[in-house]
Parts: sequence; C-alpha cells; structure tokens
Amino acid sequence: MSMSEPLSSPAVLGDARPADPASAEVVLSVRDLQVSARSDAGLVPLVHGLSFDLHRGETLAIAGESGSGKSITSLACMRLLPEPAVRVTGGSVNLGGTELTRLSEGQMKPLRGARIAMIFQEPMTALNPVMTVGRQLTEAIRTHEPMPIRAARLRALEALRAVRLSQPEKRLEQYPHELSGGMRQRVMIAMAIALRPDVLIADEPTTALDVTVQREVLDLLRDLQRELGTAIILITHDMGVVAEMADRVIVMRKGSVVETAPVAALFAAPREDYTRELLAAVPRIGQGAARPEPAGRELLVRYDEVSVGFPIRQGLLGRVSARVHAVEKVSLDIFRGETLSLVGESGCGKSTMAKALVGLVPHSGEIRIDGKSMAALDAKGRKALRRDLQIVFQDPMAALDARMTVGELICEPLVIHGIGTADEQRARVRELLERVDLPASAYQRYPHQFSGGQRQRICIARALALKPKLIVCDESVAALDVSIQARVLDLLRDLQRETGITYLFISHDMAVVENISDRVAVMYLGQIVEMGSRDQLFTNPQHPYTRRLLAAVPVPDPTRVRAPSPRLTGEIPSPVWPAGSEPARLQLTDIGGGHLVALDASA
Amino acid sequence: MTANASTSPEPQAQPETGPSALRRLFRRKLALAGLVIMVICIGGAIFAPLIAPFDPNEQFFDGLTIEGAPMPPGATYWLGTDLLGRDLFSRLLYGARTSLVIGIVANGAALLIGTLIGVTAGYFRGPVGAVLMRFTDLMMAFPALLLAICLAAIFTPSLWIVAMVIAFVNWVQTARVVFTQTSSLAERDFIAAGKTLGAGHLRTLFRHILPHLVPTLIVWATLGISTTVLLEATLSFLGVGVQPPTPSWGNIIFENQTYFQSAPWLVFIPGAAILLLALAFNLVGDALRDILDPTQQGRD
Amino acid sequence: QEAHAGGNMIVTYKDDVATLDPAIGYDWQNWSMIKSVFDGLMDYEPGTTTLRPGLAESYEISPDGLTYTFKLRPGVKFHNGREMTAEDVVYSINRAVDPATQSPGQGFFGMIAGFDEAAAGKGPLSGLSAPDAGTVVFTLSRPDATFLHIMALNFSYVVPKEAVEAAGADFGKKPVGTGAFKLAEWTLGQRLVFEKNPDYWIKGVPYLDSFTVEVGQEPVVALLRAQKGEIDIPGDGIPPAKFVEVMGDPEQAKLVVEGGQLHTGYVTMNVTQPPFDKVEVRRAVNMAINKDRIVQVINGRAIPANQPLPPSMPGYTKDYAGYPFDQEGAKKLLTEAGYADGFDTELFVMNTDPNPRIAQAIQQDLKAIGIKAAIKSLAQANVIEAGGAGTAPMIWSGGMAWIADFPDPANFYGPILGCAGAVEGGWNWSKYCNKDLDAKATEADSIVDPAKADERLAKWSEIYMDVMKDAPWAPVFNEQRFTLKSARMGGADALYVDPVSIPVNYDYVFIKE
Amino acid sequence: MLSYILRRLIQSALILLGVSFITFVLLYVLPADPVRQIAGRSATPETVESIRRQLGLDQPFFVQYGHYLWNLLHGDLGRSYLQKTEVSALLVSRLPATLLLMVAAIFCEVAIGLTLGVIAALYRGRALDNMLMLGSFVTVSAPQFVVALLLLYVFSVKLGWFPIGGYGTFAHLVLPALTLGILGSGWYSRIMRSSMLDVLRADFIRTARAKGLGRGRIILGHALPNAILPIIAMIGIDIGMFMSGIVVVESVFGWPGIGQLAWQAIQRVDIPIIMGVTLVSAVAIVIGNLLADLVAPLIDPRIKLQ
Ligand SMILES: Nc1ncnc2c1ncn2[C@@H]1O[C@H](COP(=O)(O)OP(=O)(O)OP(=O)(O)O)[C@@H](O)[C@H]1O
Ligand SMILES: Nc1ncnc2c1ncn2[C@@H]1O[C@H](COP(=O)(O)OP(=O)(O)OP(=O)(O)O)[C@@H](O)[C@H]1O
Ligand SMILES: [Mg+2]
Ligand SMILES: [Mg+2]
Repeated sequence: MSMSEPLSSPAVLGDARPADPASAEVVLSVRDLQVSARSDAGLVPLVHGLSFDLHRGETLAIAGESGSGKSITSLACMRLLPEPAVRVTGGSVNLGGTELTRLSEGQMKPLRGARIAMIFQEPMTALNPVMTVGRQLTEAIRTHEPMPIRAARLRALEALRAVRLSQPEKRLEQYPHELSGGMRQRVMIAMAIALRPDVLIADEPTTALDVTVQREVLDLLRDLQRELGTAIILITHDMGVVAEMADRVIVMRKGSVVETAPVAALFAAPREDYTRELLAAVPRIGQGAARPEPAGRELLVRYDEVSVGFPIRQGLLGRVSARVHAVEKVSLDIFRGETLSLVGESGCGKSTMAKALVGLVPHSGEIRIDGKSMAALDAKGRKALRRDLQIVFQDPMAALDARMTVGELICEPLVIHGIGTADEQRARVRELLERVDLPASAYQRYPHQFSGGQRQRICIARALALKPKLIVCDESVAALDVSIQARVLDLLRDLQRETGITYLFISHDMAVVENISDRVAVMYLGQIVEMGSRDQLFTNPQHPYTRRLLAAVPVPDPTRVRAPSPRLTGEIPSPVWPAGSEPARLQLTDIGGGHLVALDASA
Repeated sequence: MTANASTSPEPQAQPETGPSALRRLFRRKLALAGLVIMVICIGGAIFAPLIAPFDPNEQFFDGLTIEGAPMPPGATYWLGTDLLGRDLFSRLLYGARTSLVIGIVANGAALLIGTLIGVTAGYFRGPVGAVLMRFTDLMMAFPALLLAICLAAIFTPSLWIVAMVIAFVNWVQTARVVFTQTSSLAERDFIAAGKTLGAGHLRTLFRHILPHLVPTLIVWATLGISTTVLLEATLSFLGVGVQPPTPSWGNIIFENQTYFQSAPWLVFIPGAAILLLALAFNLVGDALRDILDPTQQGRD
Repeated sequence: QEAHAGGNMIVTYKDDVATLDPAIGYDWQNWSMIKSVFDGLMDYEPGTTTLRPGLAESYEISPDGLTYTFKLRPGVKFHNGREMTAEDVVYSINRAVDPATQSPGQGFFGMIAGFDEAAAGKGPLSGLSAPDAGTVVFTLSRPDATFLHIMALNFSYVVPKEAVEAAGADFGKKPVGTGAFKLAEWTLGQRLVFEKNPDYWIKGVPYLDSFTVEVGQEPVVALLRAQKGEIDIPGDGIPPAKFVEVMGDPEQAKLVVEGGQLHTGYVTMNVTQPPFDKVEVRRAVNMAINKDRIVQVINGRAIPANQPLPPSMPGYTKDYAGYPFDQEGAKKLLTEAGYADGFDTELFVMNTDPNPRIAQAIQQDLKAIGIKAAIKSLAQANVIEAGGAGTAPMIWSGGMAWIADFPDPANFYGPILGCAGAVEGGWNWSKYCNKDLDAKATEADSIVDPAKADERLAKWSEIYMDVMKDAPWAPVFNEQRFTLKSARMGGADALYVDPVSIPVNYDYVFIKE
Repeated sequence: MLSYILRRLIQSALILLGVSFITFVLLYVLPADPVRQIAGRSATPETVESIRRQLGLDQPFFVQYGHYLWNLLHGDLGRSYLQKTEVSALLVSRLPATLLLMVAAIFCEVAIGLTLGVIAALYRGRALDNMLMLGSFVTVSAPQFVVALLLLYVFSVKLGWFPIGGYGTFAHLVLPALTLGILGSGWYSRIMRSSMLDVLRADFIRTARAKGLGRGRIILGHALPNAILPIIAMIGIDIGMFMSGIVVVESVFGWPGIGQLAWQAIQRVDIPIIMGVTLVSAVAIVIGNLLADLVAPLIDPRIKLQ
C-alpha cells in the first residue's frame, strides 16, 4: 500500500478544471422547475422555481441540507419521480434540445441511460442482487444499442476497465453481494458511463463509503469526466467533496435555490446567511476546539486481550474451516469522562468492539466495566450493568422499532428497568425530547416521520434515559448532513460537559473525530495499529495506515488541489483466516507520551 | 428492505395522532363493511334460535318433491331446502356456530401454535430451535388426514375435538413461515438495541418481534379461514367433528356437492357464506395491518 | 333379438379391482369378473337365481344328503391350455379352506367332513376326493341344502395348481381359470382388459370379443361419459345426485334397466344392552320408522321392507304385513317398556352418500317417539369394528349391508342373525342369539331333497317371522337396482340386473349391430 | 454443496423414521381391525385368529414395528392385506401419475398465482387489484369437487376440448392440473403480490428504469426474480398440502394416482398400503423441501446453504 501526499503539500492550481465552463455548450437546462407531492391537503410543492444550466464537461454540485429537494430535482431530470404521488407541476427540463417534461414514458426510455444517466446513493441496494454484474451491464448496453451479447460483453469489460475495477473478467460473473461497497459503486458508475451519456447525475455517490474508498471513487469520477467530457451533476452534503469536485455550486434549501456560484467564490465569499451557516458547520481538521484535560483519569472500561471470532462452518459435521478474526487480542483502556474515538476502514472490527462491550457478541479475553465483567454476572447483575452502558447504532432507522411511537421508544428503557411511575416516566421522556432538541409533539409520532438527523437524536435520547456512564456512538453521525451533524456533535459535547459522561466514538470521518475526541485509536484488520491523544495522532501520525486515512479526507477548500495519488485497485485485505492459522500479533510501542504505534508495518 | 431515511417517499404531514386504532378502523369504508359482515355472521350464529324460521333439523314433508328432490329457494324456504327437506337458511344460521368456531377458534389456535413454535425456534435458535424445527419438518411430512382420521377414531367426535385436530395439523405451515421471518427479524438492529437497554426475552418477543409478524399472520389467518372450514367438512365426513344432523357450512357443501348441478343453491350459498366470512376478516385484517404498521400509512 | 358376437364393452368403477383370485375376491365389484374368468361345479341360469350345472356335467346326492358326487364336463381347458381335472377341483377347494390362503370364504365350507382340521391347517379336507379324473366326491358332516349354492360360489371355483404356484401371492393379479374370459391386461389403477376365451366350454359364449374395466372413475363423471357414449356401463350405477335427472329424461330413462336385488337395508339393535334388550323397544323402533319417506329421500330407488328377506329371495313371506308405521303405538310400547320419556342412544352409519341422509331420516323418526339417537357417521371399517365389538347400540346397515352371496334364505341367517355371528367381532351386530331358531335353521337346511324344497322354504319363512317377533332388526327397504347401459348394448334386461352378477353378466351381454 | 445434501439426507432419513413410527403407532391404536376386513363376514373366530397370527398382528407393538423396519431396510414394503399385491408394485404403478400431476399442478398454481399476483401488485389499490384478490379468496374457498366437475363439464363435455378424465396423454393432464392450479393459486397470488410490492419499492428497480429499460423487462427481468423467493419456500410447503389434497381431483378425473390408492386403503384399513403411501409422500415432501432449499441459492445468490 502506498502513502499519499502529506497534509502540508503545496496547493497546485486549477489545471484539472475545464477552462471556462460558461462558454461551453449547454447540455441540460432546467427552468423554473416545480415538483409537487399529492397529499390530503392538496398539492404540496417540494421543489419550486429551480433553474440552472449545465454545460458540457462541467461539474455542478447541488448542496444543501437533508430534505431540501436535491434528490427530487435529480429524479425530475430523469423523469423517475414516484408518479403520480410526486410529479412535475411546472417549468421545463431541456436535454440538448429535447423537452423532457412532456415526453411519454416510451419516449423517455431511449434517453435514459444513453443520454442522461444516474448514479444512486446506495450502492448496496441500487444493484439487482440476483443478477450478475455482467448481465446488468450488458443489459443496459443492449437496451440502447442492439448488438450481440458478445459485443456487449466486450463493451461492458471496457467500461469496467474504465472504472479501474481489478480483474474485470471475473467481476462480470460475480453478484453484487460478492463485491465491496466501493466496488459496487464502481460498477454503478461503469453502468452509467457505458453509453457515454451527455449528463451524469451522481446522487450522493460516496456518502455510504468510507474515506479511503470515497477518495478512489471521487478520483475516478474526475478522471472519467476529463476523458469523456461528460457533464456531471453531483449531489452531496459533504462540503469537502464539493470543494474538491465542483466547478459551480447550487445551494438548496426547502425546495428552492439559495445561492448559485462558482465554487471558489462560494467558499471564499458566501453571499447568503444560509450558505455561511452551512460552511461554518463543516468540520475541518485542525479546527477542533482545545479540550479540557479530563480530571483524574479514572479507569472506566478495560479491554484485556479481547478477541472476537466468527467461525465459518463447512462440511458434513459443520466443522469450523475458517474464522473471521474481527477483533484480535485488543487491549484498551477508556477513562471516565473522556471521548475515545475508534477509527478505521469498513470491516476492520470497530462495531464488533462496541458490540463486545455491550454484550451483543461473545468474546474471549476480558472486558471490565467499573471493575465488573459482564460475563461473570448473573442475569440481574447484567441488567443492572446495562443501565450504565448504552449504544447508539449506526443506522438510526434500523435501530428503532418502526411500530412504536417515539414516546414509547424513549420510555422503553425506563419501563424495562422499572424506573418511576408512569407519570414520572412521561415527564422524563418530555425532558429528554427537549434535551435533544425535538418538539414535544414528537411523542406521538413514529420514527419514519422524522428525518435522519432527528431519528439519530431519538436514539441518543433513548440512550440518555438511563443516565448511563458510557455511551457508544457507532458511526452515529455518518449519515447526517453537515448542519445536523454539527448540532448532534454539539449536543454530545454539551452532555459530556454537564454530566461527565464517557463516549466510545466510532467513526471513519477523521474531521469529526478530530473535533470530538480526547484520544484516538486506529484499527486495522481487527487490531489497533496506533493509539494516542488526539494531538499526537493528528499532528504526528506514525503508522502508514493512519496517514493514509488522514490523506483521504476531502478538504473543504476549493483552492487546494491535491496531487493525484496512486490509485488503489487491489482487494481489500481480509480478516478471514483458515482454521489453525491466525493473524500475526502486532506489538504496540510507546513512542512517547502514551502514543502507541505498531511499528512492524504490515499494513 | 428497510425504508431508507432519505429515499423513502413519505409525505411529511402526518398530523394524525390522536384517534385510537379502533376509530381509525371505523374510518375505512371497506374495513367497516368487513366488520359489518363479521357482526352479521357472529350475530346470526348467536341468535340463530331467534332468527331461524325453522328448526334446522326438521325434515319437512313439503321440503322435498315427490321424487325426493330438494326445493329451490322460494317463499316458504327462503334459500331452498336440502336433500332431506330441511330449511337451508335455518341450517346456515346454525351452521355458522360450528363454522365460526372452526374458522376462528381452530384456525386461530393453529396460528397461535404455529407462531409460538416458529417464533421460539427463530428467536432462540440453538438446540431448542433445532428440535422444534425438526419436529415441524416431521409434522409437515406427516399426512395430516391420516392423523385426523386416527384422532377421530380414538376420541369421541365432537366440535372441540375437530377444532383441536385442525389446530394440531394446521400450524405447521405457519410455523415455517414465521420461523423464517423471525430468524431474520432477530438479526435486525432494533432487536439488538432492545437488548442493550436490558429488555428481556419476553419483552423482545411481544413488543418487538410479534408486531412485525402481523402482516404475514393476517394473510395466513384469513386464507386459513376458508381452508379450515372446508377441512372441518372433510373431517366430519370421516367421522371426526360434528355429526349429522348438526350443520356446518363446510358439511352442507360436502353433503351436497355432487348435487351442485341439480341443486346449485345447496353448494353455492354456503360457499358464498364461507367466502364472505374470509373476506370480512381479510378486509378488517388489511385495515388493521395498515394501522399497526405506521410505515404503511398513506400507501393505498 | 339375435345375439351378435364381437366388440368391446367398457365398464367403469370408482374403486380399484382388489384381486381376481376366486378364493379371496369378496366384493361385489370383482365378484362378477371372477365369475367370468373362472367356473365352479355349479352355476346359475343367466339372469336368474336358478342353479344349473357348471363344470360338472351332472351330480348325484345320496339319499341321506351327505354325499355329493359330481361328474366333470370333459375337455374343459384352463386358459393356459391344460385340461381341467378332478384333482384341480380338489386342490381348489382345499386351497380355499387352507388357512394360509386367508380366504374370506373359508367358513362357507363348514359342512364338508374334516373341515375343522383342514381349517386349522392340518392337511386337506377328509371329505373331499377325486376317485378319477372326471369325478369329485364330497362327504358332508351334516346335510345342508345350500351345498349346491356353495358349489356355485366363487370361493369354490377351480384354479390350476401350477399357475397358482407360479404366481404365488400374485395369483389374484395373474388369474388363470376356465372361464369365458381371460385377463389380457391389468394396468394397476387404470384398467383391466378381459379377452374372450375362444375355447370356452359353452359354445357360442361369450358374445363380446373383450370387455374393459376402467377404474378410478368418479360415478358422476362415469355417467357423463356414458351419456356421451364413451362407455357402456357405469359400474357403480347412477349416482344419487343424478338419479332424478336421468329418470326424468325419457331418452335416458329408456336405457335404464330396473330390477330387484338380493338386498335388505336394516337397522340393527344391540339386544344385549339396555334399552334394546327389551323387545317392546325394538318393536317400537320398527313401528317408528317412516319407510316411505326414506324411500322418497333416496328418490324411490328402493321398496319398503318388512322382513329380513328381500322379495326376490325364495322363502320370502308374501302375506306378512310387518310392523305398521304407527308412532302412537310405538310410544305406547316404549311406555310399556318403561321408557315413557324415551332415551338417548347412538346410531352408527357408514359415511358415504346416501347413508348419512338415511340415518338422519331415521333419527328424525326416532325423535318423534322420544328416542334421541346421535349419529356416528364413520368409515366403513370403523362401523364394522363397532358392530362386531358390540359397542354400537344401533347401526344402519347401508353400504355394508347384506347382499346375498347366494340366492338362498339360509344366507340371510347364519352370520347376521344366528348365534355363530353373535360373537365378538362377528357380523351379527344385533348380537341376537336364539338357540331355538338356530336349531330350526339347521333342521331346515338338512332338508336336501329337491322335492321337499317348498317345505324347507316354508320353514325358513317361519324362522324369519320368528325373528321379526323378536325384532332385533328394523328392516327398512330393499334396494332396487338401476343399471344404465349404452344404447348399443343388447341382451335380455335380466342380464343387466342379474341377481348374482353385478353390474351385468359379462358372458351373455352383447353389442348390437 | 454435496456435504450439505448429504447432511440433509441424513436428517431426512430421521424424519422418515419418525413419520413411520408415528404412523405405525396411530394405525396400531386405530379402532378398526384389519383382520376382520380380510376375513370377511362369514369367517369363524378361528379363521380370524389364524389370519392374525399369519400377519404377525398378534405380536407386541415393538416387534411388529421392528419387523416392518427390518423389511423396509430390505426394500420390502409388505403386501396389501386386501389386494395381496406387493405395496411397492402398487406404489410404483401409481407414483408416476401423482408426480406428473403434482409437477403440472404446481406449475399451474405458480403460473396463475404469479401472473395474478404480479398484476395485482402493479395495479395496487385499483379495481383490478381488488378483483384479483377477491378471486384469490374465491379459489381458496371453493370446494375442489365442484370446481373439478365444473371444469370437466365445460371443457370436456360441452366444448369437447379435452377427454373426460383418464390418463396417458397431455390432453388428459390439462384439466386436473388446471383444477389444482386454480384452487391453489390463491395462496400464491397473495404471497406474490406482497412480495412484489416490496420489491417494486426497491432501489434497484429505479436503477433499472434509469438504465432506460422497458416496463416489461423491468418487471420480468428485475422485479420477478427478486420477488419469487417466498414462492419457492411456498412450493416446498405446498407439496405437503398437495399430497393430502389430491384425492378428490384424482377421482373426478380418473387419475390413477397415489391419492386414490391411499383413500381406498384408509377406508379399508389396509395398513401396509397406508404405511407405504405415508412414507412415499413423506419422501416426496422431504425431497421437495430439499429441492426448494437447493433452488433458493440459484435464484438468490446471497443465500448460502448451511
Ligand atoms: N414520494 C414523496 N411524497 C411526498 N413527499 C416526498 C416524497 N419524496 C420526497 N418527498 C419530500 O420531498 C422533500 C425533498 O426530498 P429529497 O429526497 O429531494 O431530499 P434531499 O435533498 O435529497 O435530502 P437527502 O440529503 O436526505 O437525500 C423532502 O421533504 C421529502 O420529505
Ligand atoms: N455475525 C458475523 N458473522 C461473521 N462475520 C462477521 C459478523 N459480524 C461481523 N463480521 C465480520 O467481522 C469483521 C468486522 O466487522 P465490523 O462490523 O466490526 O466492522 P466495522 O469496522 O464496524 O465496519 P463498518 O465501518 O463497515 O461498520 C468484518 O469482516 C465482518 O464481515
Ligand atoms: Mg437525497
Ligand atoms: Mg460498523
């Protein structure tokens, strides 16, 4: 694996950008677009008065908070709105001279994919799970350009090579679930560009990916654009991505445009308050507030040689033939009142560490919480211990039972532990709702009626209900847009200040981590490769993997252009080891001030 | 597929908070129709002695033609007579008593057993789950009819025996389906979330898993009504269950099915009754599901 | 009309043909097929109940009625080409008696000397011998007037030893006999094809080249096929559901042949248990049943009965009026018996249409006099079990009822009314055992002289009248037979309601044109 | 894969053992005496006892069962009490018909159920959907006999398109399979509808539309293969229901299958046949479920056999 450029590399100006987008031909022109949803109270406008032009070879970013109508706009351009519930009620969408809003479904078909293509947010679900990658690709090609299967396969291969997927021949025969998230997103991109469309709409193409993969995908999009001259509409709420990718930016809010500006101008001198707010909310590395030294370093949690393995069984008797070494002999201390962040790429065992802590997966070694080990306790003791330990899961929607009202959900821990009378419980729920900045009316509503950020706050409220000593936040802010993310982080910080609560914070977003942590541990393939205080880690990263993580972070500053880093196309290293063998144990060495690094760089 | 926060097209305005499930149920026209039919069926069964124009078992002399053929629907016998000259309408009313017990109680019990076993096996897994599922496989491979016949021969036939037999043979499919669904539910995050809050097994099962099984259970329950009512007739024929002259919708059909050309009313009217009952439950069930599943609201 | 040779007749049945082994086959479906494939020493005139010699050319009865000497017809060949001899007759009857054969007809041979030993598996019958290839001699242990009928019974039919041994237990599927037809094809579950035996010992018979029995056919569907002319005879008859329709259509009614049959449908009452241990109660039941109504319920397919014997059976008492339908009188009798308020009981019935319906009609009649009978509608085997065990207070015999094995009044007595059948597992479901009547029956059956036949019948008539006084049964009706045949079928109507061959006498019917 | 099949087969063998044992127990306690049936109405008590001895029915239960198992291991299913034929011969002669009908009927069920379910899903909430769902209730509530006879009457007697019952050609197969297909389709259409509704909401359907695929292709090529998985499981379950629900249709159409054999045997307490049929149908059910489980990963590659 390679190391990318250090953080302090000098900015190289603008050679990657097309000379002057405004002078290029307009490929897509949206005028006064209005999209409305049908509801009991008549038509509710979701997007209104939206206009923009997209030039050949340009990247237009649409940014804005969740629910501002970004996806609706892009779907309207594709004519993929969930009609008749939501439909275009005014304005025009003109694709190189063709008025799309008036086309019938039949007339729209030949355009989709061929002249205007789209990449969806969720690479996990956007591909058909029961068709091979090859079939999905060739199908797209053959729909528009009738040709023999053989020829289509060649074209598909070409497209996969273009997105720099390793072993493209093999990939054609694989199913989506056999690919990693990044690979899937590449397939999506390959599918979208196979027919060289004029316009490519990418709806949050990287939100679901971790930093290193995000880096690769963004690089890829840029290269492709350079080669093919495709115009790209990039929808994102990550201002870092905007800064790196876009030529021009549209900032949306509540269905209409707040501001349109070239990217440099926007970042340098935002005209609207909302834009300023948005930019201010962006966490930047190096801007984390100095954090008070937690008093007294009292030990709260100790991981002692903790391992978690998932056996893979095979054969007639179900013998264990191999083992996923998700967490491998990890030792770690968490002190009362501090925030310890666990970072690392997808699949490195972060969530498993958290689950072992709260007793959701069996583990070997010992975890002591306040000196007590969950495994040694009886049911009653475990239940009591659970009061002190709460976890906020990565996907708030999945972690909330969709059939219970928010009130019931937050009340549930109180009911389980029999705290207070019904009236007291209700009062406590109200208090918690207020605490996490949710309206009291939320009590009667169901989780699906909230936005992602609000749901995450519901989870936090629920975790707080029992006044725990420690909360595990497993990627709790990854899916949130910047402004909400900022608000949630503030909330967590406030709580810590007020109640001295301890956090185990799991994330792959280095900027966020830098913002909130006291100490950071970097995990790689189930083991900790580097651990130290925030400053030690961010100013003096030692392990190559830590450095790579840091380098991959998009920087919300359009003036800064990174040198093209070497592309990674190899397989993701796997934590699966055949039975009998196991990964080599990494030795952590203290390089001063409690900064531990695994020096034999196997990563 | 979980509805993703940002992609699921949900209208935002959901001011409907106050009214209870029952009131919401009443607000749906179809569900109301279903409720009305259910009430009519149950009322007809309970008040059969008051409503029925005749004794259901009385074989009327003028209920048969000289050749011994039954009378078609007419002024005296509103829905016609059966092969013994008995009034079909009265028999239908009294038959509802049996058929409701079968369609609701027996079918419900089957559903209950199936759900219990499926949920237990799917949630606890381990040796208990394995044993339960192997037992289910065994029951599935075992011919239900034979079991019924033997039980019939061993016990004194009665309505409650037949209800028990039906419950005993009909839970298998439900158990299978519920097992599969529970196993996948048990893997979901919100179950784990509940656990970390300290929720015990009972709470998890009743508050978190069962409500999610409701849609499936409704499909099986409503389709099961017809199946079990007809199964009761087969069992009656084999000597389990209600014995003649006690009527049930199923056995009215069975007794007369060979006559469906010469006396169609004897088959199609009780058939329609079964259909209506099943349909009524389905309408109510569908509405109930939509109400219990908040994510489904506004989808129709 | 002139009999016409040739053609294939198609008969359908719902149930499988179980076996064609004459020693084993004992249901009315294979009964007549076995009659066409095999022959016995005696036979009946087609379409009647009159005995005539079959494989025996002639027979002689000793004056004491204890020795029967049969002279065999020469030149009769089995289907395998071998000539039939007296040894074959001896072998066949010994085979039927041998317990290893598990023949349900074993008991019929009880009058032959040495039966008990033979039936216990201790060697062949001592009373049976073949002095030469053309003569068979039977020695009986007691005179028995039904003996010639027994010799016409399927169980005594002649089988070739070598074929039986070759086929082993599968002989019933690979039958070899001397009959008018031989089995040409048997596709299990589908069809049997019987082919004319060109060497049949009665010249000119059979008329048909072949006949096919198709099995697994629902009666309603069989009727549809018959109406379309696809088949000639629906073997299970006209289904009750279609009866009114068929008889109401003159075109179709023309094709239906009606005849009597040696059948009585009755209700048994268990005389060993209260309340049916009281003769008044049993008489009351007899008086309570509205037989005309029941006949109406089954669309007039029967005639009301007042005694065990059916009208076409010799020995039937013509001038007996039977118990009148008199519910008032019945109630009075119940009061006399001490059941003024009636009682609860159970009525067992086999579960196929129309039997449960008949049982319900009876139930309603009984209710009118205060007897509350709960119906137990069960599969045949369960009813028979309950009847045999004596746990069923009342049984409606329909579907399992007595169709005579042979046309003689004796056949209605022994197993179903005599003491012999009144044992655990026996077919005398009333458990009625009257030693005097048993003696009388033996007495009657020892009158073997054909000249005294009338005297014997009179004795039997008396016996049945005595039975009716004790009233262990309530006879309800005698079923009539209605055979539907296709328009192309020829032959006397009597052949289509042949009392011993159901549905038709295959040997003598023919196809017109 | 192979080891998976092997393991399943071993499990299946245990299930069959269980089925045979339960059946044997039930038949043992059944208050109907097969010997009476064999011996006939004029048999003497001695005859009855002798037959009982010959059949070994006087032995204690476990001896009888052991005997049966021992013979079974040698491929001997015994002889029918009443027909005296080897049970294996009877089964062999009838099994093909039942299997053929089963395959054809399940094909019809699935074909009808899928089509209607998909259509209902596509027209969700509209009149057509409501009608189809009503239809599914009608078929589920309809008595087999009547439906079978109606079809026979219309298509064979009146229209003359198909033979009136029988076995042999494809034409014979159509109506019985169709009858079972129509009757069973209700379950499939209901399940298909809800599964389809789920899939139609999925992201990859939108992806397919974004590629410019036509509606037909999206539904058949993308939605259907994803929605069909519950149907596969349902087929596994269905084989069980099928085996006990086939009697009526077989007899109406004169179809020489196992159902009729079983029915007659049950009526006459012909224990060897009942045992044989039970075991054969259990094998069919077990194999059917195994096949369903084996097919599932082919349809959905995410499923792993374990
Ligand atoms: N089918 C629908 N019916 C009604 N309202 C809808 C529907 N789909 C989306 N909306 C509403 O339209 C608005 C815009 O949604 P859109 O998906 O475009 O947001 P977004 O800007 O893409 O947000 P995110 O960053 O979370 O993806 C939201 O308020 C949403 O609730
Ligand atoms: N139940 C399980 N069975 C088998 N393997 C598992 C299981 N749970 C997790 N794993 C494996 O263990 C490894 C660590 O998983 P974990 O969820 O801890 O990763 P993570 O670091 O949280 O990744 P992400 O950032 O994607 O959430 C992965 O390779 C994963 O595939
Ligand atoms: Mg969006
Ligand atoms: Mg994780």
